[in-house]
Amino acid sequence: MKSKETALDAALNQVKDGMTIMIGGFLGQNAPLACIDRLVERGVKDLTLITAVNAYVGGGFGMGKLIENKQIKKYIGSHIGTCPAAVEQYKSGELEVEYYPQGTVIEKIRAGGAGLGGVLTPVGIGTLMEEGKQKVVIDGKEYLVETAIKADVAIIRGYKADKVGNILYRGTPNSNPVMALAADYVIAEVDYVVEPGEIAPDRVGTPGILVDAVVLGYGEEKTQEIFKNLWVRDKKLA
Amino acid sequence: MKSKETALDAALNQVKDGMTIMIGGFLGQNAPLACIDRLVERGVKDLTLITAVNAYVGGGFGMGKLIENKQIKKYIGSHIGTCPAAVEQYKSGELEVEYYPQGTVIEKIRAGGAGLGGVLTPVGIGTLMEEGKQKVVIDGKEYLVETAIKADVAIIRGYKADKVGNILYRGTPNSNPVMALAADYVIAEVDYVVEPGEIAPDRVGTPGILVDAVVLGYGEEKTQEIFKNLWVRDKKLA
Amino acid sequence: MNARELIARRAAQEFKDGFVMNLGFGIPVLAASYIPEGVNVILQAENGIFEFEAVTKVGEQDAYIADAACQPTKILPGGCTVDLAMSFAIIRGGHVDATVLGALEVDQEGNIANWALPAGPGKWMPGMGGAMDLLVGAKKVICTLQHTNKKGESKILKKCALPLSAAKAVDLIITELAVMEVTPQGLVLKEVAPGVAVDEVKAVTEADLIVPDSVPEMVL
Amino acid sequence: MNARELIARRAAQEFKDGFVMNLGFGIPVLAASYIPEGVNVILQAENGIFEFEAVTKVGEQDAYIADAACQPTKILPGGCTVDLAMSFAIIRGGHVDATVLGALEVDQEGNIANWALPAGPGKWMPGMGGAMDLLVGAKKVICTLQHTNKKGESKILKKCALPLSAAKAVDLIITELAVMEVTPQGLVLKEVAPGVAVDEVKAVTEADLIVPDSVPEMVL
Repeated sequence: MKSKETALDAALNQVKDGMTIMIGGFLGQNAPLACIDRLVERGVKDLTLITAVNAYVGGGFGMGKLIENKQIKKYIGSHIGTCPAAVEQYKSGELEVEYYPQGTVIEKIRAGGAGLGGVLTPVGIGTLMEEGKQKVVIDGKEYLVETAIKADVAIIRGYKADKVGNILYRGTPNSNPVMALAADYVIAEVDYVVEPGEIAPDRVGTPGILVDAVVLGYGEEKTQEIFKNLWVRDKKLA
Repeated sequence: MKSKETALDAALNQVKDGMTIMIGGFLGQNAPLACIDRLVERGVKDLTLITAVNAYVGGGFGMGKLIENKQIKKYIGSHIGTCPAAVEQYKSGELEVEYYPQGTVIEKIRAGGAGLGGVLTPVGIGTLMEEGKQKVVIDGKEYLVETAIKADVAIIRGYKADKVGNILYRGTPNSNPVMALAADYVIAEVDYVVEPGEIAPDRVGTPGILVDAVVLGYGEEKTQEIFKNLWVRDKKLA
Repeated sequence: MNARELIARRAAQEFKDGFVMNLGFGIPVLAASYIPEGVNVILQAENGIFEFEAVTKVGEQDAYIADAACQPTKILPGGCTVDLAMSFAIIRGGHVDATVLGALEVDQEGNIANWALPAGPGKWMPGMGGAMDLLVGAKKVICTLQHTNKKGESKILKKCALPLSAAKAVDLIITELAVMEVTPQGLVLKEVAPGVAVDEVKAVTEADLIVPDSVPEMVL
Repeated sequence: MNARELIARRAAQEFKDGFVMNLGFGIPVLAASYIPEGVNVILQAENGIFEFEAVTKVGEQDAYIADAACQPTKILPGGCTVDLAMSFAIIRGGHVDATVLGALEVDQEGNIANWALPAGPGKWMPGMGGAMDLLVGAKKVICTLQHTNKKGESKILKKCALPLSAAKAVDLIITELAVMEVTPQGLVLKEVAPGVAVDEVKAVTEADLIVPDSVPEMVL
């Protein structure tokens, strides 16, 4: 058995200028913060970013830094409003934005990972979402054809991984398990790496066969501290 | 909080002649055996059965009994060969059979439960599966439109449920979690019913909001005995 | 009582016991503070939680659990987490009984515009997030908004001008002046706010309002 | 060595270290007994298990864990369970490195028929199970079958006569007589079984066989 545990930089070597990447997390929560921070330092650029929503409100945190640092050429997701830099760059023409309803984003990713050409959704019928898309009628009802998307690299956030890449999630897994299906190279940032067998088979949220590299992130203690400080700063906690 | 714990017969009153039902399980394993056995006794008929595969090899067990008892008018799934009664009734014209590849069956069910009109799959292109179906071309590649299906009642098998219907699975959950999305009335047969909060939030495989009735099945001890005897009889165990 | 509180209090009356509900940010979340006694609803956070409440005291938070606004959150007994695909399968699949959300504009056919503000030629922001899925998927759509914009112009229109979030999706509109229901016949004035006359509502409503013989006052 | 064992032994050589593999019933499962030393593959059971092995001793079984043939099964360290949608997402999505499965017929274009036997007019049995998904989704498709049917007729055809399971899906065909590869140029004879002459293979092969100058014997 070859261990998939990989040094952060060795894994991030897979992310090259111009690539399409997926990043898990929801407004930065359960997002791969250590990988993102290091990507900012590494300065890889012209990336297309696929994500469910966007950065934590106000910027300066998580994937907001990638956008502030102008490493993202194109954003594919459901919302940019939480990230002031994204809004500014979109207005100025520096950032291309491709919107999909959040439920559609995750289905497009799932379709990409599951070998489907796409899904038929009623969401978006009668709206701008129809533009340039095929429609299919089933029993007299119209559906949009929403095609599959994939990425070169997906960076996801788990809690524990074993050395063969099985991932256990903690809290809300959000988009992470689906993104693990849909990229050529999947990096899982976790707090703990354990031996195979230490995660019970029915506690595995992402099978190890989908994961290419397991990297240690900031760890549990620092993660708790990061969010406590963030939430206290923003008066969500007192 | 109203408890969803329901007497077996009270729950099965929802299954009426002529209805479409889904039954979880894979060759009878992790299938709702107590509900099935009682449906046989109750004699409800002209059912359309949606299931991933079919009965345990050789018949006389699980959903095989429903077919042997001629309660099923139409079978929708991927395989009938394990159930001699199904093969006979299909040949004689008593049983209508609608085949889909197993991965397509589960996607059709998921689409039904997830509010999608269907999915686009490459599986079946160039085969009999094309008959009567729409096709969509994406980037020059053909896909079959496989439309959503739903049931009047889904009968699934979990291990534990809490009183608000959250389900914890043991072993292979197979089609059960997907079927829980895709029926007007969802019956979950389990071995244990516990109080809300006793199943950790991240151990829930099917959210309680999807489940209408929780019924006690044969229980863990008898389930172990049933399968031990079955497997010994068939020389899978010695 | 200010307009927000009034709308929230009235919206809270649409919370029915046992409902699975998804609440937009702002007034809809505020409405949860006014749920009538004896009514228990199951809240969904679209990032993948059922049955939760915000935690606001340092020490009670867990970095791994937050709601769809990234507010630290506690999962209540009987609650659970799911991934994003399941969360939206549940939304789009009709398993959410009601959603309450805001709007920029809403019209008499139940069309709603709530995500797209002009950001340049062919550019819109901030993005729809999960709203379009909720509008299509939830069994009942309740739209809460101020009756007029800052210029005093009606947000209850004959036809939405901004890009739609969904067509013919809204069931009930609640403002600080009125409750209106979208019906096959048109937009029906169901209730007026305490002390507000029907004519006052009509004066600031661009939509054609069907006014029954008797329009009761909201009971707040 | 009988035909089944020979085919299984040769098929086992296609198991590569680290491969995720899905094995059909019969010869493909038998092949797993002959995996070369030092080669570890991750087996998938399509009902939703990765890394497992059969248990055959009373007392070792668990009623809640069985493979896709309902054989009591033990999950090995590093293994896991998934639901059926995920299991087939993984299959169809190209995450399985190779599948080995049987066939009723296979042809020189890589078409394969492995599920539909006539059961009456327009009726077929026993059903495709997960085979069609595997044929389309697995990165490499290895077809193991006896070279001829009971009547001595070739099962390696110019064109399949039975309903197809998938078009142009098969990469490698292994019989008790030969190993053949489906290439853009046609069906290439890669190896013959020990003691079998090329002409013997050609004599019982309906398909057009491309025969290289030198055809090595299988090393078993």
